[in-house]
Amino acid sequence: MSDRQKKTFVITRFDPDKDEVPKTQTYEIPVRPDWKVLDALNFIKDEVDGTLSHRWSCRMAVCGSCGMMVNGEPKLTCKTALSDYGDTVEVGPLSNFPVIRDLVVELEGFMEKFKAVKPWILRAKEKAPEEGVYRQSPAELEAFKQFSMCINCMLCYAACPVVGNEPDYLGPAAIALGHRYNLDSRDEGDAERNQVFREEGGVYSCSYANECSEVCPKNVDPAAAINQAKFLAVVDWAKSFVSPRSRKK
Amino acid sequence: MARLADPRAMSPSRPGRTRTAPPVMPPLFPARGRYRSYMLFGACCVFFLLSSLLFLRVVDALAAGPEAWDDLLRQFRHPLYLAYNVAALAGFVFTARRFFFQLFAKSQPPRIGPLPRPPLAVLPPLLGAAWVAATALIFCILWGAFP
Amino acid sequence: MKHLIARLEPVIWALFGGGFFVGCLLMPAFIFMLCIAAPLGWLPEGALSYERAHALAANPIGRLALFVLIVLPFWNGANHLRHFVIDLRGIRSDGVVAPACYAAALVVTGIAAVAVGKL
Amino acid sequence: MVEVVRHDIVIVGGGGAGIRAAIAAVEADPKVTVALVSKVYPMRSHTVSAEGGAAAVVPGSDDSLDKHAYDTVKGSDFLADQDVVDYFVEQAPLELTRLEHWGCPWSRNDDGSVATRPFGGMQIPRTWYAADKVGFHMLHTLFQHCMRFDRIVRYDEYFVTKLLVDGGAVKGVAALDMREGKTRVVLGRAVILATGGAGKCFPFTTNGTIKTGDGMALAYRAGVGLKDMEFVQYHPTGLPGTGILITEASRGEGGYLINSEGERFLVTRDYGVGQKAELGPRDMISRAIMQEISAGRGIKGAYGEHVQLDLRHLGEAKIMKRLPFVRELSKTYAGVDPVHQPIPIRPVVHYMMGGVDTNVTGATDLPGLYAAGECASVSLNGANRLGSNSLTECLVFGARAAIEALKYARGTSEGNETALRRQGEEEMARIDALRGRKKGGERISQIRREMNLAMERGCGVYRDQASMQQTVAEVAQLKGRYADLALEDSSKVFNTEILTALELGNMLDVAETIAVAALARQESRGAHACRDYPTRNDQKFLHHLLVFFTPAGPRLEKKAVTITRFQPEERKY
Repeated sequence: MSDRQKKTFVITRFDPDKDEVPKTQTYEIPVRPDWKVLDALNFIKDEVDGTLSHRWSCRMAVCGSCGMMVNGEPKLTCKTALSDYGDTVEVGPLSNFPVIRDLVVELEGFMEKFKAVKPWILRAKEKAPEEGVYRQSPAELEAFKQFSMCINCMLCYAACPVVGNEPDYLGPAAIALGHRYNLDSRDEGDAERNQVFREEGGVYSCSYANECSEVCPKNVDPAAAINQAKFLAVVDWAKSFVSPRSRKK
Repeated sequence: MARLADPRAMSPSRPGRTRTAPPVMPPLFPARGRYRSYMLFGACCVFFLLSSLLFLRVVDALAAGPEAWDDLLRQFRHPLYLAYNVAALAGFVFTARRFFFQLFAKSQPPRIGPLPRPPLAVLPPLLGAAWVAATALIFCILWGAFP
Repeated sequence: MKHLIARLEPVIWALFGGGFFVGCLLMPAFIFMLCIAAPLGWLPEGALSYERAHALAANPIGRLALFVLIVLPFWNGANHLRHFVIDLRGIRSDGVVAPACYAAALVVTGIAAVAVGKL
Repeated sequence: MVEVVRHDIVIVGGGGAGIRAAIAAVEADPKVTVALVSKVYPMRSHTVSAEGGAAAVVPGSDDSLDKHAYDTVKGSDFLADQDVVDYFVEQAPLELTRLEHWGCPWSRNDDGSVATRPFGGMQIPRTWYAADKVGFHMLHTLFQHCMRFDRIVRYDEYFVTKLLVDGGAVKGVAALDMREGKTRVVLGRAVILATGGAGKCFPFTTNGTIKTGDGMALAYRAGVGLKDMEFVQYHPTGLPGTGILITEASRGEGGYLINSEGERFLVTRDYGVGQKAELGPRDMISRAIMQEISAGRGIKGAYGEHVQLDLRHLGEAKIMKRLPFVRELSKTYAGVDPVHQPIPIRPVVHYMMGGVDTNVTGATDLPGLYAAGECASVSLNGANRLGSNSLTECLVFGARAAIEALKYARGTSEGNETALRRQGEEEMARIDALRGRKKGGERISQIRREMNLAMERGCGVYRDQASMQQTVAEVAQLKGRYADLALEDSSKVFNTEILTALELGNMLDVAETIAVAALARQESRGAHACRDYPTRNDQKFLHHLLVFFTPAGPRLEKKAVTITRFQPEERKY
C-alpha cells in the first residue's frame, strides 16, 4: 500500500511464566498516516505476533482501557496519533502499576482505592422514585460536573510520583471521584468521605506535582479536586471541634 | 530503565493471583521533562527553611540592640549572603509562579459553607493584584515612605 | 508517632498552605528589601536604621508579621522537605524524616515566639 | 480440578443491564449474593459509549405514556410486542429517576428539573441527557452505586464460555479467568445474560471490540432461540473508517445532514421522513444517506463515500454545552472541528434489535436463564429501535429480569454439583486444548475480516436475496475453517489470543443467525430493507423469526407478535 510508511515499535513484553523481568521486543510494521498507536498494536496482534497482550475496547477514548506509556508518557493509545511521533515509538505498560502481562497492568489495587472513597450518594433519608427527582440547578451541576468525567483510565496514577512512592495514597482519580460526590448537592456524605481523605494516604499525601492534570485525557483536572478536598477536609475537621455533632449528618 | 517504585504501589491488599512484574516509577522521573520543574519546586523548600531562620536572626538582632543590627546588615553585604539571598529570591518567585499563580486558583472549592468562590477566570488577576499590593506595601514600609 | 502525624496531617497542611501563602505573597518583597537592597545601600538613608526598624518590628502588628514570616515558611519548608525526601528515596525513610522535620518546626516555632516576645 | 464458587444469581455482563440487575437483586432480598461476571472491568462495558440520551416520559409534562408507547411501536414497524412496550414506558420514568437519585448528573433546566432533548422518531422531547455522554454517566453511576453492596461479588475479566445445564435448567456458567488462564465454574440457581450486542460481526460499527455477541451465542448453543436477528440497526452518523459514533443528539440539537452539493436532502427530497427531516428514525435516514451516495451525491474520502453532518449553525457555545464530546471525537478522529467544518459521516452498524428470545419478564424458554439489554430481544424494539430507548431498556429489563430470576431461584434447587463440576471440567479441557493450538493454518484476523466483509455485503443497509444467499454460504464455510484455527500463544496468564478466538466463534454463530433470518424475511420492514421485496408484507411476515441451533445448521421458527392497542398502519412521518 503506497500510503503506508514503516515505523518501528519497541514494545515491553512480560510473561510471568517465562520471563524473570520485562523485556522489550521490536516490530517494524507499515502504518497508515491516520493511525493511532492502538491501531499499530492491533495490527501487530492480528498480523505479526498473536502473543502480544493489551487491553482495549471502545477505541473512542471513553472506556478507558487502553492507557499505556508511549515514549515515556502515559497516553490513551486510541487517542494518540502516530503522526505525532518519529520513526520509533516505545510502548510500555503504565508506570506505577504491577504488570500482569505485556501491556496489561494490575487494576485491583485501584479498585480498592476507588471503593474506599465511597463513590455513591450517601443520604440520611433516600427518596422513593415515585416522589420524583431531586432539584439541582445548572450551577449546582456545574460545581461537580468536571470531576464526574473521569474514565478511570489510570493515566494519572501512572504519572503521579506520589503514587509510586506512597503505596497507601488514594491517588488522583479516586480522590477526584470522592470530591465529585462531596460537591454534589444531592449528597450528604462529605463528613464520612472527609474522614477517609484525612487518613493516612489521603489527600495530604499529594505534593503538588500536578502531573495528574497534565496527563488527563478528559480534562478532569484531578489536581484541582485533590487540593479543593484538602481545604474542605481541613474546614470539616475544624468544624468537628466547634460542634462535634455536625460530623454526623 | 526507570527507577523501581515502591513494591506495594497500586497492588491490592491481597497479592494478585499471578506473579507480576514490580511497578516502576514514570520513566522520566525525577530528572527530566515536567518532573524537573516539580523537583525544583520541591527543592525550593530549602529556601523556605533557611530564609525563615534568617528572619529569626533579624528578629534576634533587633532585640539585641543597634550594634547587633548594624553588624547583621554588614554581614548581609558579604557576597555569600548576597548570593544566597538572590537565589532565595529566585526560589520564592519560582514557587509563587508555580503554586500561587498556577495551582492556587483551581484549588479553591466552588463554595466554602455559604460563600461562593468568585468565577475561576477572575481569580488569577485577583491574585496578581493581591501580590502587587502586598509587595508595594512592603516596599513602601521598608523604603521609609510609610508609615 | 506515625499515627500521631497522620492524625495531625490537617493542621500540618494548614500550616504548610499558610507558609506557601506567606512565602509567595510576602517573602520576595522582604528578601529583596531587607536582604539585598538594604545591605547594598539602595534604600534611602535611615529607612532601616535601628530605631525605625525596631519601632516597626516591636509594635503588635510588626511582631505578629515577623512571627508569621518565620514560623509559617518553616512549617512549609519542613513539610515540603519531607515530601521531597519521599520523592527522592521513597516512603521507607519517612518514619525518621517526618518526625525530624516536624520536631524542628516545633522548635523553631518556640524560639520564634520567644524571640518576638523579647523585642 | 476445576474450582467452583456458588452464588444465588449469576449475571453475565457488567454493562448497564448487568449492573442494574445486580443492584435490583441485592436490593430485593437482603440475603442473596450475586456474581457479576464480566469479561472486562465493568466501567469498560460498552454502555459507556452511548452518547445521546435515555428516553422516558417526564412526569408532569405534556407527554404521555401512550405517546411514548405509540412512538416506540411505530418506530419498530409494528414488530414490537405491545405488552412489553406498555411495561417499558410505564417503568422508564421510575428507572431514570432512580438513577438520578443514585447520582447520575443529568443535564438540568434552569428550575432544577431534568432537561430533555428531541430524538429521532419521538414526537416529543423525552430524551433525558447528561450532555452527550449519557451512557458514560449512566454506567459509571451504576457501577459506583453497585460498589456499596458487598453482596455483589464481581468476577472481572472472566470470560463465560458455557452455560451449565442440569436437569433441563441452567445452574451456572463455566468461565475462563483471564488472569490465571483457568476455567472456573460459577454456580447459581439462575443466570442472567447481559452481554450486549454483536456489532463486531460487521466491519464498520460504532461498537467496541468487546461486543462479540457472547451471550447470544451462549444461549443459542444452549438451545434457546435468537429472535429478530435480521434487524441490524445502522446508525446514520458514524465516522467513516473507524465507525465512531456521532450521536443522534447532534441532530436532536438541530444539526443538518448535507450531501456533496450542500443540500439538506432530507428536506428537499422525499425519503418518507416528512416534516421530521433529520429527526426521522434511524433506519429511514440511513437508507436516505445510502441513496444519496448511490445517486452520486456523496463525497469521496479515504474510506469510501460519505455525506456530511453540519453543526456550524449551532454555534460554538451550544456545541460546547450540549455536544462537547462530538466536538472532541470529530477533532481527534476525523480531523475536523464541527464549529467550523461539517463532519463526514456514513451509516455504520450500531445495534442489534435481535437477541436472546425472552418474554416481558426477561425469561427465556430455558428454565433458569434470563436475558436483558442488547443481548436480549424482549421485543421492545421490533424491526427498528428508536434512539434513546435502549439505555432505558437496559435499566427496565435488567431490573425486571433480576426480580423474576430471584423469584425463580427461590423455588428451585441448586442442581447436582458433581454433574455441573464435570461439565466444567469438560469445558476446561476444551479451552485448554485450544490454547496455542498449532493445528491448521487459519489466522483469527483473516477469518474475522472475511466474516466482516461477508456480513457487510449481504446484510448491509440494503439487502438482496442473491447476496444474502452468498453471505449465508460464506459464513457457513468460515465456520468450517474456524475449526482449523491456529493459535500462537500457549501461555496462560492474560492470553488475549484465546479470548479473541473464542469471541470469533461466538461472532460466527451470531453472524450465521443474522444472515439466515435476513434471507428468510422476504419483505422490507424497519431496518431490514430488501431490494427484491421493497414493501412491508403484514400478511406473511407480521411475526418474529426465531433461529435455533441444530447440529445440521440453523432452524427457523415463527413467533407471533403481541398486538394490543396499536394496529399496524403505514409507517410514515
